Amino acid sequence: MATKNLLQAIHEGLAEEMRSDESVMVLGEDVGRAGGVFRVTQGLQEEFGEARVLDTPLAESLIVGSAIGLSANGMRPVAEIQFGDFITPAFDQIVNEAAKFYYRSNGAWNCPITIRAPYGAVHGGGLYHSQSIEAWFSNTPGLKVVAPTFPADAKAMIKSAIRDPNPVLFLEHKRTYRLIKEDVPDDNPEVPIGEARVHREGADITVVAYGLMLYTALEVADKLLEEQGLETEVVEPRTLYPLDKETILESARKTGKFLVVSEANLTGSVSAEIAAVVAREAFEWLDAPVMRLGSPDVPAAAFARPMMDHFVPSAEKIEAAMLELAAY
Amino acid sequence: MATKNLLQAIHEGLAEEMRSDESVMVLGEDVGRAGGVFRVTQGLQEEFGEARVLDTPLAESLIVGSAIGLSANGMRPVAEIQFGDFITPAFDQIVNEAAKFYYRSNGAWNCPITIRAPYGAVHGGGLYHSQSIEAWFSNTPGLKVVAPTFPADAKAMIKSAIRDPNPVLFLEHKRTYRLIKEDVPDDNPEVPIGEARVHREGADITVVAYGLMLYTALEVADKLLEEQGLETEVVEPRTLYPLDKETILESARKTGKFLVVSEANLTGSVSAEIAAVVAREAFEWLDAPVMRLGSPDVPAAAFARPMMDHFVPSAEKIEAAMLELAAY
Amino acid sequence: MAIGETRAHHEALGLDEDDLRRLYYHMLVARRVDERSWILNRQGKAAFVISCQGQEAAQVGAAYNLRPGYDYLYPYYRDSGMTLLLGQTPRGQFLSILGRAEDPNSGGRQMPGHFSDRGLNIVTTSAPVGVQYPQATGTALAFKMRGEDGVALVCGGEASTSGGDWHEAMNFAGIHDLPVVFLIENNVYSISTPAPAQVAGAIARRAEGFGFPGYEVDGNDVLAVYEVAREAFERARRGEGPTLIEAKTYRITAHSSDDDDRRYREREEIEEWRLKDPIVRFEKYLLENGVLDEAGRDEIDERIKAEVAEASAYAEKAPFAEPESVLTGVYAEA
Amino acid sequence: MAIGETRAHHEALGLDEDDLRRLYYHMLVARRVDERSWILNRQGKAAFVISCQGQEAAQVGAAYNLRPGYDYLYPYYRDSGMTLLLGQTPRGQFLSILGRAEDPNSGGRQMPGHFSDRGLNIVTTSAPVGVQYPQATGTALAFKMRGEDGVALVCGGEASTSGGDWHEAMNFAGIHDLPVVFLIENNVYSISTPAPAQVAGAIARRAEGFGFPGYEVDGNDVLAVYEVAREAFERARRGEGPTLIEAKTYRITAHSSDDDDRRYREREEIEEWRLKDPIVRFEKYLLENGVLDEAGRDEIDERIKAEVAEASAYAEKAPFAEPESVLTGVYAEA
Ligand SMILES: Cc1ncc(C[n+]2csc(CCOP(=O)(O)OP(=O)(O)O)c2C)c(N)n1
Ligand SMILES: Cc1ncc(C[n+]2csc(CCOP(=O)(O)OP(=O)(O)O)c2C)c(N)n1
Ligand SMILES: [Mg+2]
Ligand SMILES: [Mg+2]
Repeated sequence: MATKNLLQAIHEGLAEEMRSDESVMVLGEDVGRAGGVFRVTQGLQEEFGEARVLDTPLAESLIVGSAIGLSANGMRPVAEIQFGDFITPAFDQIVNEAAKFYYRSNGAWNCPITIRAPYGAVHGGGLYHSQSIEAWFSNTPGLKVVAPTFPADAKAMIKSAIRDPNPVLFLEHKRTYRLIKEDVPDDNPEVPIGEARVHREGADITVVAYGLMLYTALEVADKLLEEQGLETEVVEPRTLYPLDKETILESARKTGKFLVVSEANLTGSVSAEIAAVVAREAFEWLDAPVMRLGSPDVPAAAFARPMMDHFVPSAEKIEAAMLELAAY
Repeated sequence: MATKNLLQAIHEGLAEEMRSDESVMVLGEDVGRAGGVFRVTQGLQEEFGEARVLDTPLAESLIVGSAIGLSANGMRPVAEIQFGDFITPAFDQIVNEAAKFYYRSNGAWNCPITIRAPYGAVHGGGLYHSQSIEAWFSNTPGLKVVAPTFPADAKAMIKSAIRDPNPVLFLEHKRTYRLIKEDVPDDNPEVPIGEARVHREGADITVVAYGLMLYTALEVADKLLEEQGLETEVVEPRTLYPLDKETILESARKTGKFLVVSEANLTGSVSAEIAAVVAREAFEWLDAPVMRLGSPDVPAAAFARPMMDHFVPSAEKIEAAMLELAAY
Repeated sequence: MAIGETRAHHEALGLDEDDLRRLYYHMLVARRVDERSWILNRQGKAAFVISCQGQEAAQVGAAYNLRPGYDYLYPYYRDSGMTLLLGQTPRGQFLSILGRAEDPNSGGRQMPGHFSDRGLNIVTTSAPVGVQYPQATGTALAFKMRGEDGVALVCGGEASTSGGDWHEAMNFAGIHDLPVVFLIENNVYSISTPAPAQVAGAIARRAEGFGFPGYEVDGNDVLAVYEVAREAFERARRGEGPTLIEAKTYRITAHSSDDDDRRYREREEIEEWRLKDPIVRFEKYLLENGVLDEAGRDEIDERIKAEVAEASAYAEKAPFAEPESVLTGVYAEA
Repeated sequence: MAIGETRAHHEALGLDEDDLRRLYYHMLVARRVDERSWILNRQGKAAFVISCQGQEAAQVGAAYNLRPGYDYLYPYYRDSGMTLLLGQTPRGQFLSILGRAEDPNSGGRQMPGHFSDRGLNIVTTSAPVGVQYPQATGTALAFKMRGEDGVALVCGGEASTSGGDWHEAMNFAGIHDLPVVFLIENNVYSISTPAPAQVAGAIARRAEGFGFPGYEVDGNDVLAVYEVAREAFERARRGEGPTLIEAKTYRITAHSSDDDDRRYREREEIEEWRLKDPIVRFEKYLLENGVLDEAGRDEIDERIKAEVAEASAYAEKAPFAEPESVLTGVYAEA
């Protein structure tokens, strides 16, 4: 048992899988000696060698494409995309290839690959080291998209992803890499892909959030409980595609007041799907409009700090939205 | 004045723009002598020459990327993607480059390109000549996504797209290319990007649809009026991103019963955004859950005809959804 | 090497008469299946046909080096000559063309030409051109990591070299000396676009820039293709790395049954190439070298035609999958 | 051509002493701006630095052939040596590094090194490596379509040749003989990844496969780069098509201020390359050829340092854009 941050937890999950299964390997840009630009894979090459921790050329389509081919020949590759913003050249290999391998071959070939990608706005990152990329991939049956936030979940879910017989896109919010530490026991419980988590129960309003926004939402929820006695139920999807609709709907039906917060540009984001599901299937229970809060519809977070801070939904904005909702 | 189908209308819009503006050009795979696999550009090379109607290599990232560079040097290129399913290699150039040119340069550089792409399920097309690709692009500020359905609209909107100083993704549903003809007058009125169209007014329910589903919805609306006196308001977004929220909301508020139908895989589709907007901003007017109908969450339409027909939402399914809605 | 006569050198290649007859048989079976597919299309029974015709020598000559079920094949949509050689059957091909439940490639989900066979290590293919190249390098890398001598053969038309995936794979294969053979079947057209508007310079020469050998070969000469491919396979098995082969050939049919090639090419050009038909050429070689006589050839053809007729008839009667089956099999279960 | 001494041949190149001083001045100004940026970073004022250091000869030598505001430049993030030569200023560079409202590239929206200047035809750049290549071919094609003799210069590191975009652009440029010059600044590393793990074969040799010339040049020799680039520009202006230039150079600093290069390279290697510093080498040439004396060199350096200090001070005092400004300018108005 030890306390670990998100980055360490993912590292540990990877290392343990590599130890227990020789077919598990890591590939990506600078994952070897450098240990990745965020150091998630630090030390893995020393332990597992240059072949199983492979520095690839700068070519994302190749990274994912070769991972597919590795998996077709018995390996369980974990491909790292250095920044989520640069996953775009691999879009074809992910949505047209990996996601359709199983279906198109009528079940003969599957594609057990994991693609890790850091996402989200970070100071100094500018337009191209900041994007929330989940919506690009959440209309693609055959693919799974997960975005755990807490370290213990992340460790468990990187293992679930690696063991999953399907392609899994594993998203890591950059600003949460070192944000908190928590106990990650050695016999950490499994977290299956597809299960949301209720972080705190509450009867008044529901807030769904993930990534950095989840931490902020939890803080605001604490504050509003203390200050105003508002009981907020906070639900983390953990898996963004396919969604755990039941858990989300259960909460929406319970509180009747629903808000989904995400850092993505609001329009066309995954929160649209979440809102649409609630609007359809919890309608009779709703006491207020289904609310969403996201980043404004501009390309991405800017470089200059004051500009970036204006972009990402702040605690103040989340609080205002929660209070607006509660007031219905 | 002449009656034209969708394909002819787009062709004519292209030809007229090329005649009136020398900087307008067409590039893509097989657009020249062959006139495109759907014949939209047939005859253009004869009239405008090999340079302005350019057969490119089979490389979608190049097609869009070179269009961007052409536009940076004074041209107004219209890039054709042979099938929407193959736009994926150009994803990076579209969402990271074209869409961000203007914003990232603080307004110094813009990117007036049009990207045409046929989409939608078609018999015999199988998984890779069938996809509804609009959701991939409808979370990207800086880009516009349009999907006109009727010939006169399409002719007007291809012109609007070409003249627009921003990148526009112009989607054409393959099964509607030759489905209907309508009058497309020579002095066809302009249709600005960003404006929805109300095809028929009605007080009972609202149906939003585009592409093939729009035709089906209109037919079912006629039938239900005749058979049951149900008054359906049918709204076509025409532009999918950014949405004409006002027109959609106005209708939702009027009828209080809202259904959006699209051919895309339901989860994560553009109809999620439309439903979310209505759930948020028309909540007080709603008499029923916000309903959606789409294709099932499977990769895409299958090759074998009976399988494909099971995939695409049928008139029966649309009728059932409309009746379910009306019954609230 | 210009397109010319088939060279009389099978003994030098270590091929015996059985090998020759096998090569011939598989070229011819691919042709006859293809011809029959067009008939089904004209009869309104097959929605779509995409042909191997003209490329049988390149396909059979190269794939003859594969060990079925051990080496991996990443074919492209015209490579029925390869998949039939490896062990897929005419029946399977017709089931696929007609989209029936028993279609071995996809159960009717995919268009014809989207091959897949788990047992034969034919990796499931799709339509986006070029995606197979990075995948094949990954498969080759897995062989290398495990110290096995397997080879990945990956194929495409000349236009498949225009997309980035081909290049990324060439570079990766070169860096790691991967056991992969790149076979480009340059059939002069990409739908309507002729090679000069598609390919700058020369495909075969590009291998040099990646530090491994590239060969241009007469793609209508089955023995020439076999020879250069054998060299490539042996090189790969020795752990020396990849090889690029550009087989110069010609697409005799229209791009597909949806295409009308009169828009963009002259009939004379096709007729010229018909004279270089790889099957006719190989037949001549076999006759001249006494491997076959006319009667023997006719006997093979009759046998094939009967087999094809039976297979086609079987497929025509075979049922479609249940429409509802499209809803299942999206995710593999653990 | 191995990395060696700067060859005494400026007269043969048609460069006079003013040219040489201009080249020198711009190499040095780029260096001094870069050095100052690191200080701002260490002081906690600049969030991010990405350096040109070591590559100034390649950048200034190549870009000296551009006609500012007529030809187009697609630089990559290290090319401050080029943008300063074309007419961007140290002040602009610091405004960009500090993300201020007046940042000429993006008004503080983008990270440093994402150049843009409409007046100078420096096309707005981004972070995804390699995207500039297809764009540059489009720009070159527009020149060709209008019968103008403009040239597009497009640049990247050696790792930018690993992605498909580079290759698609090379092929397209080769097919249409486009007036584009591809400059690869091969500085041995892609972040931590050394060139042998990034590049198979040899970059310069790849041009051949596309039917146009490719040159490897000592990238630390400003005159050698100028010479080969001049040839390339002239070729392009004559309508004869593209050229690929691989300038062999070295990244003296860490990849960026976020990188710790001790994880992956030896200090000795860097020290070795410092001896080949392109600025020191060119200085030696100028001194030996009597173009500059020590006093003259010091005078230039002092002038530059004063200019850099002023520019940095200006930028430090300059305001940020309004936070709300992030909300505007998403779409251009008709
Ligand atoms: C990425 C992508 N773009 C476009 C297409 C449409 N398309 C299918 S085959 C083809 C031509 C391919 O030509 P080539 O590679 O020479 O193979 P050939 O058909 O001549 O054998 C095109 C453009 C596609 N399938 N994938
Ligand atoms: C498509 C893409 N993938 C990854 C990155 C992250 N990245 C930024 S620079 C770089 C290395 C580039 O190396 P090289 O091209 O040699 O240029 P150098 O930095 O050495 O000058 C990487 C991997 C990126 N910017 N874009
Ligand atoms: Mg071809
Ligand atoms: Mg480098």
